[in-house]
Amino acid sequence: MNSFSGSRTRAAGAVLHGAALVAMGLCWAVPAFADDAIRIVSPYQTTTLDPMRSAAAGNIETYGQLYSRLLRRNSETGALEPGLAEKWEISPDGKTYTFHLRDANFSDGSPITASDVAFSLERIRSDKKSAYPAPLGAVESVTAADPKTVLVTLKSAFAPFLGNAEIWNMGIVSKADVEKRGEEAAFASVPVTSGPYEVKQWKPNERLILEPNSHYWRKGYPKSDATVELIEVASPETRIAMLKAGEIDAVRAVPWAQVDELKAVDTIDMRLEPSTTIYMTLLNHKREPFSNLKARQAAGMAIDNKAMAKAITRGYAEPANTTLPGSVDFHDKDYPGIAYDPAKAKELLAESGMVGHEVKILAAADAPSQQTALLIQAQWQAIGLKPVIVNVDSGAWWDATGKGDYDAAANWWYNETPDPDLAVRWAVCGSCGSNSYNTFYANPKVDELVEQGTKEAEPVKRAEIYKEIQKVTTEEVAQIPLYYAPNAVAYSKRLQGLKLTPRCNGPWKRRPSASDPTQARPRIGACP
Amino acid sequence: MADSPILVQTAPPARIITPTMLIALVILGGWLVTALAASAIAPYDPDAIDIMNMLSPPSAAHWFGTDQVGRDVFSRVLFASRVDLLLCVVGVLPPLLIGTTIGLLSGYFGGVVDNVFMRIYDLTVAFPFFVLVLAIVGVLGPGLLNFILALTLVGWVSYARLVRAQVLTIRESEYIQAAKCLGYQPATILSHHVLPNAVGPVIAYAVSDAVLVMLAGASFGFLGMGAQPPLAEWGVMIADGQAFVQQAWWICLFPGLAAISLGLGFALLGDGLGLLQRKGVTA
Amino acid sequence: MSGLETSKPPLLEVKDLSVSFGGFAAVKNVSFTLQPGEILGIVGESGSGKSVTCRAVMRLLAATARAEGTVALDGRDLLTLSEDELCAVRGRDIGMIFQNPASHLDPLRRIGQQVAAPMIRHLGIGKREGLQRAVKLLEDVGIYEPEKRARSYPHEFSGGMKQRAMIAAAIGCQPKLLIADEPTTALDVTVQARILELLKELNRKTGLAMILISHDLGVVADICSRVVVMRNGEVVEQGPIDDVINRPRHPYTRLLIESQPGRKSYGTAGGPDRGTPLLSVENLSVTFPAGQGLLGGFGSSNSFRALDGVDLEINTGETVGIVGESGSGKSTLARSIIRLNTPSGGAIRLDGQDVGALGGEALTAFRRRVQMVFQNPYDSLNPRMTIAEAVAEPIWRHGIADRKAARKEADALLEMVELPSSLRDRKPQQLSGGQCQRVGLARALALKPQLLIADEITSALDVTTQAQILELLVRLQRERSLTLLYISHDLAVVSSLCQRVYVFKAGRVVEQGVARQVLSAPRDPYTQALVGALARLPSAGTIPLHNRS
Amino acid sequence: MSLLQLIARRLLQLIGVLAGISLVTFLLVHMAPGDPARLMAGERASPETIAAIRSQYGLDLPLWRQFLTYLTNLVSGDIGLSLRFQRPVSQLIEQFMWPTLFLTGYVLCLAIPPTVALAILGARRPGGIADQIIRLVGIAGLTIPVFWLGIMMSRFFGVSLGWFPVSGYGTGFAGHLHHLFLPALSTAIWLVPVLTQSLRAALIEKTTADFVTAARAQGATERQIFWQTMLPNAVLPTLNLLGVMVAFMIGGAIIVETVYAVPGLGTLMVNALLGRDYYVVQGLTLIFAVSTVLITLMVDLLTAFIDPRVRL
Repeated sequence: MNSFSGSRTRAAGAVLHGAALVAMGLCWAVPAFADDAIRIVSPYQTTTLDPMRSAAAGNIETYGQLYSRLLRRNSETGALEPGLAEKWEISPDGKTYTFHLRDANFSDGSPITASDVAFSLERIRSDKKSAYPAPLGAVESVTAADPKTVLVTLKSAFAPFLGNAEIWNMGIVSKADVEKRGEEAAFASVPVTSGPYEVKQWKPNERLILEPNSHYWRKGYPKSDATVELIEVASPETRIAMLKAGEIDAVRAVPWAQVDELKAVDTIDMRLEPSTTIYMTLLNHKREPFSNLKARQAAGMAIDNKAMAKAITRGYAEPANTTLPGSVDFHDKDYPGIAYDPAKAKELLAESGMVGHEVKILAAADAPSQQTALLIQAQWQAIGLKPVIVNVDSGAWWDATGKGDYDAAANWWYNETPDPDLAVRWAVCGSCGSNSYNTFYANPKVDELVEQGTKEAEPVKRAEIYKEIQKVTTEEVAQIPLYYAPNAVAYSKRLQGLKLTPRCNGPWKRRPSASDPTQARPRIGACP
Repeated sequence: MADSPILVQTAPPARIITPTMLIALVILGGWLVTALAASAIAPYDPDAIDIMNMLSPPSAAHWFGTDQVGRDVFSRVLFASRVDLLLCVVGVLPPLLIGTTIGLLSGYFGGVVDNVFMRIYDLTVAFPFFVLVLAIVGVLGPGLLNFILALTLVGWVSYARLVRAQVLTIRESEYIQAAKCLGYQPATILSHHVLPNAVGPVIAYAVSDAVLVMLAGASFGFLGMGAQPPLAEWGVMIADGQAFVQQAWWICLFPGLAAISLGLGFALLGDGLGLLQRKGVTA
Repeated sequence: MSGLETSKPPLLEVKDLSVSFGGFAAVKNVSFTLQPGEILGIVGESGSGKSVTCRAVMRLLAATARAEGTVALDGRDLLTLSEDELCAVRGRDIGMIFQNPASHLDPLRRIGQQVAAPMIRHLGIGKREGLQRAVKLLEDVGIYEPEKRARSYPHEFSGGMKQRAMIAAAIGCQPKLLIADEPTTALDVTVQARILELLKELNRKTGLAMILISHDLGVVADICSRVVVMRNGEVVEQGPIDDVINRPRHPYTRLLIESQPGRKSYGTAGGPDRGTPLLSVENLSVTFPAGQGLLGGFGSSNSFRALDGVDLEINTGETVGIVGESGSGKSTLARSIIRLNTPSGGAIRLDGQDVGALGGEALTAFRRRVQMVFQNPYDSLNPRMTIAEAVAEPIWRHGIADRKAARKEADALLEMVELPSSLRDRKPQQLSGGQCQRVGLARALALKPQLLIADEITSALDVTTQAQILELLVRLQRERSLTLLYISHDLAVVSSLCQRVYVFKAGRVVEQGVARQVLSAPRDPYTQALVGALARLPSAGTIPLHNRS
Repeated sequence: MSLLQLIARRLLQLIGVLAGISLVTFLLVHMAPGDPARLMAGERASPETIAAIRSQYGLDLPLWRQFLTYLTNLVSGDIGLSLRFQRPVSQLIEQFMWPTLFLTGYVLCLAIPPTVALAILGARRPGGIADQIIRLVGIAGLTIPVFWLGIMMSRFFGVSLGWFPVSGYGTGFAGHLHHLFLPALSTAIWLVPVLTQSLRAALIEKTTADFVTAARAQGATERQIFWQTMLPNAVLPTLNLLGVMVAFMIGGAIIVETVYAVPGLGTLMVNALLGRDYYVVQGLTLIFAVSTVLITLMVDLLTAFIDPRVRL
């Protein structure tokens, strides 16, 4: 009660000042920002600073800035390069990885040791609260051989392991700090970090202010001394308006409709960066009509994904031909995909006996989801289904898809690594814990192929395996692939003046971050 | 006595149809005709998607342009009037009926009944409207029907308060005492003597409430909680158009203007009715 | 007329004053003069234009009003003054007090400030001095503890005190003229007498000229030297008070005089029948919870006793009067009899049956036997119903006849109360107050009650109408052999109508007895004060009764 | 004494209201589909992870147990911890409260002077041309959807003309004023007609009040009558309305705050609802209720201060 009365007094003061100033007039310009800050706006929220705790997009972006991993990926070439691990050896049987750590320090100045690495990886692997232990699913144990050496033992040989060790949640945290402050407190506001930045201030739901970590192991990085503000703004309109007004330096997830316009703006560098994102439509295999193969095929053929890609993304996206993202390794570029053939679709639907069946299309409230849902609805209506769009927020979206209480849901996902292992496990594997991305698609043959792909080290053979997976799942219409979209990111050219081009390892140059429905925020977030 | 002080004696003689009322009736009548004849007037099917003709600006072919999936905005604005007019009526009636009943009982009988209702008033009033609607819609799912339900749960309070205040005065009036003295049943007194005299301001309020309902409908359609796609509704159209307002201002502008004009019709009607009501009381 | 009038220039001369609102002429060619030190009465019933005339003098009418003619104060025509000049005259040269002092005082400001305001404004004195003078003035107009009272707000004053405060504010600048618009109408008779006394004294001491507007000829006769009688916006007669009262030339003046309560005895039917009483009230007490503020009844145990051990009897065929000032509990008694109040003690018996214990059929039967007519003619009728519907409703609701027959019966009843059949489909707002009161009577009689309670049924009516209603009441009582309980604040009316009378004060019966005795030889001091306060026309009874239309 | 009684009574009432609101909110948010654990852990989280999080935060307990725990904490003055951010709800509210309060104050500053001016202008000659225009514009103002106005204004003034920032709160007092101008203006445009109508009606009613006639008869000039007599008497209903509106603005800031990306309580509420951050929703609802009751209390006290007839 005390604090409340205090705040009221202050509020009253503010009101009085306001009155005085309003009377004087409102025509002055305020510099939009101080020059020592780089402001990046994204729709995604930071909800936790513990790299183990979340797989949500805003957090992934943040983890990249705060925590170093054993390996890092070269942003130019995409190749894996040494991170905290200066070098590593793989045992001949492919089951033991020995990482040799470089001399590096946490942001509090303490050295990063093997026990920190072991502690961090072990949490990710076995802590119950770990959001995404899958990448370390093959690991049997992580141990610190000496302060500079980490031994990782796998259950069996696992080709993509190194790639997985680079994934966003593999960030190394300080064991001593977590044990000292406790798990919650250590990450509540200012964690000890190992990455290029440390937290200056975190205002949940509003912005995260980062400042360079003076103990970061890559000397000369980050290249700017500027603090970085990750600002959360839900409405794409507002984000663009802020960029145009010069209030911010970079905008993620630029709406397609704005791309052309922004390209024409002198002060803005509008980039379309390749991504592993695939837009697709989930189908619920658990219930009619899409438990029926012919109905799924009909639904797939009814959709003109070339036209949709052109219409929705203004031609910036490629039509998708398989269930996997177009830029993952072993993507089968030659596969013809599902042909657009409404007549055949009608026929197939008639054969399936699902004509006039109601289809519940779940739609999150962002503009692309809405557009996609509407277009799908119209195309399915044309072949004789009875599609109904149901708008939900992300909470309800996950609830409904998780329970299988839907028939179709337009969405998108991306793969964290170029290796397709995690992608297939996520999207089409019925026995990998993801229920094939809540579609409940389950084909034992595919599951078998997924396991083979993991174990196989030979690239040519792996290519065959993943080709087969793509063929089977696309033919069976596990999902309806729509298009492969680049990441549309707009930068203020002011950044170049600061010699912080997007191509260097600046803070904003993380891999295009996850765009998942968790963060695909419904209109309520986007607008008033 | 041109410079004599203001001493308002009497309002100008009451006419049933004042100019503002006339304007109101013309607007409302216009929208009613539009709603009924939407299919005849509209040049396009409001739900027809034209994937190659998205976000095209107003032109001879599309007077109000097309929206993000190539639908004709003009046709959609016309068709949406059906939903919005209906929303105004259906959104007002349930809170009106419930609120009036509760206000009558609460005001007339007083005592425990009144106390219980007063506490519920307090609760509802202190409850942030949006949270309640969001939560209700969250529990029951989005859609117009659930939206109206949520609106009713909140909206009855205004009516109940209004009626209660009226009833508190009316129940002290001598004609109610006379009715009691004549041995009429409480139900008779309430329905034949209290209600007819309490209902005037309520009707006037209800008409202005229709504006608020429409705005709320638009706001919540805007928040994804009103009409479900592809059903054309002005709020939803504005909401969907917001993501494109930089290039395609027409998607937002026209539904907004339509909503304002319908709101104006109701507001003017309510204003006129309120004026009549006040004159009727003092006359 | 005496020669004095012409010898001295008049203080105020109103000449051919006409006021119209839109097309409606509210005042037509009114002329009169007022000499310094004189008290002029303007008498008329509602709608006669007397208030409009005086407001036209002060130019307090709405912008829509058009006033023509001349209103000369000391030779200066007020109608042509500019706004600024007018403000300098108002409150300075002319003071004004109003009918309802409660609504004419600003509820948000202290009495002292309000009394001081005109002096500060006109006399150019400071706030402090203004307040000091205000205290003095309050003392002058008879307010006790003026220092303390000056700090009170209007709502803390009684009606009489408010009027005194108004007077204090009006006379602070020692105006030449005081216009008093119905200054005592809203007040109890004893208070009225004291206020009139105060005005007389002011006139005597300071030579303040006054115009006293009243509907009550008695009041005017009490303090005025000359009188103007108005009707429908015109002056029908004017002259020295004695001439007008004793030798009225205009028939309307005669009607006014003759309608004065107490001028006539109505010789009600049936003498007191000393058998078992029809209605007996035994030791009746009624309490109400104390007034509720924002806090409600938060642990407030002190409740207000509206009736305190009242005993009363009414015999069949009798007319019993109840007299008392506001707050004396007389209406509470009426409401208790018809069960709108729940007594906290004692009993009410009709034919020996406890009324409070009635229920079901017995209650319905009781409702038919006892009916009531209410005070406010408009408020007692449902504004949404035509008068015929209102009268018919009890008949068919009680199953005495079907709706059609009830409608016929209602027509008969309305005829009985002398309402023309052309009015039957009108709603109450379209009728005059007297007509509404007749409807109220007809409705009460629809169930053919034995006992009729009339609660102040004429207090909102003009005197002439009042006389007519009383006439009607008496006739109905005779024709239908009604027992009548007549409640009024007006001792004159009660004594002329009733055989027995109970005098109420603060919830108790202070005196009872045969009406004429109570009136002529009151024993209780309060009754004596009541009787003394009656503003009666001089030399009553000398005027021949005239035909009534 | 009576003042204390009033406050005591209001506090008692507040406790009842808060208890009711807690229960209703609790049931509503818990009944809504969606799982905070899923939303926290993200899309790839395994069912085991979700279960672990649920059990850590006691989300797997029966509802009544959760509510009981919540109530127990509440009684001891603890409104809980945000599930998402692991911060005390009170801290979050403190962070987001200022923009909303600032915006509210700003709106009042923008709305009250024109309200008074317009109401006076209208009431000066009721039915006159100025009055008719004010009345009609007022009616029209009421019918403009705030969110639509927000979108249009931010597009026009913010983007096309670039006069004002279209989002955020800014830094420093001038920054706040600059950033919040459009949001405050859109809200004020909606608020002014509401208040004007109320004040105008009250003023017109008071022009025929007996005490105004009396003041005039005592020689007061029209100016004196207006400022000293009419306005104080007419302002009370509008003051009450204003109280209701301020309470509504604090609780209903969702629309305007989201249109303009103002980091205020409305934004916090939307995000908490979307993230199913139960205790933040609960805490905010309580804050809104408390502010409603407090504002009503302040209005009542002010009313009592102005009007001696109102007994506390």
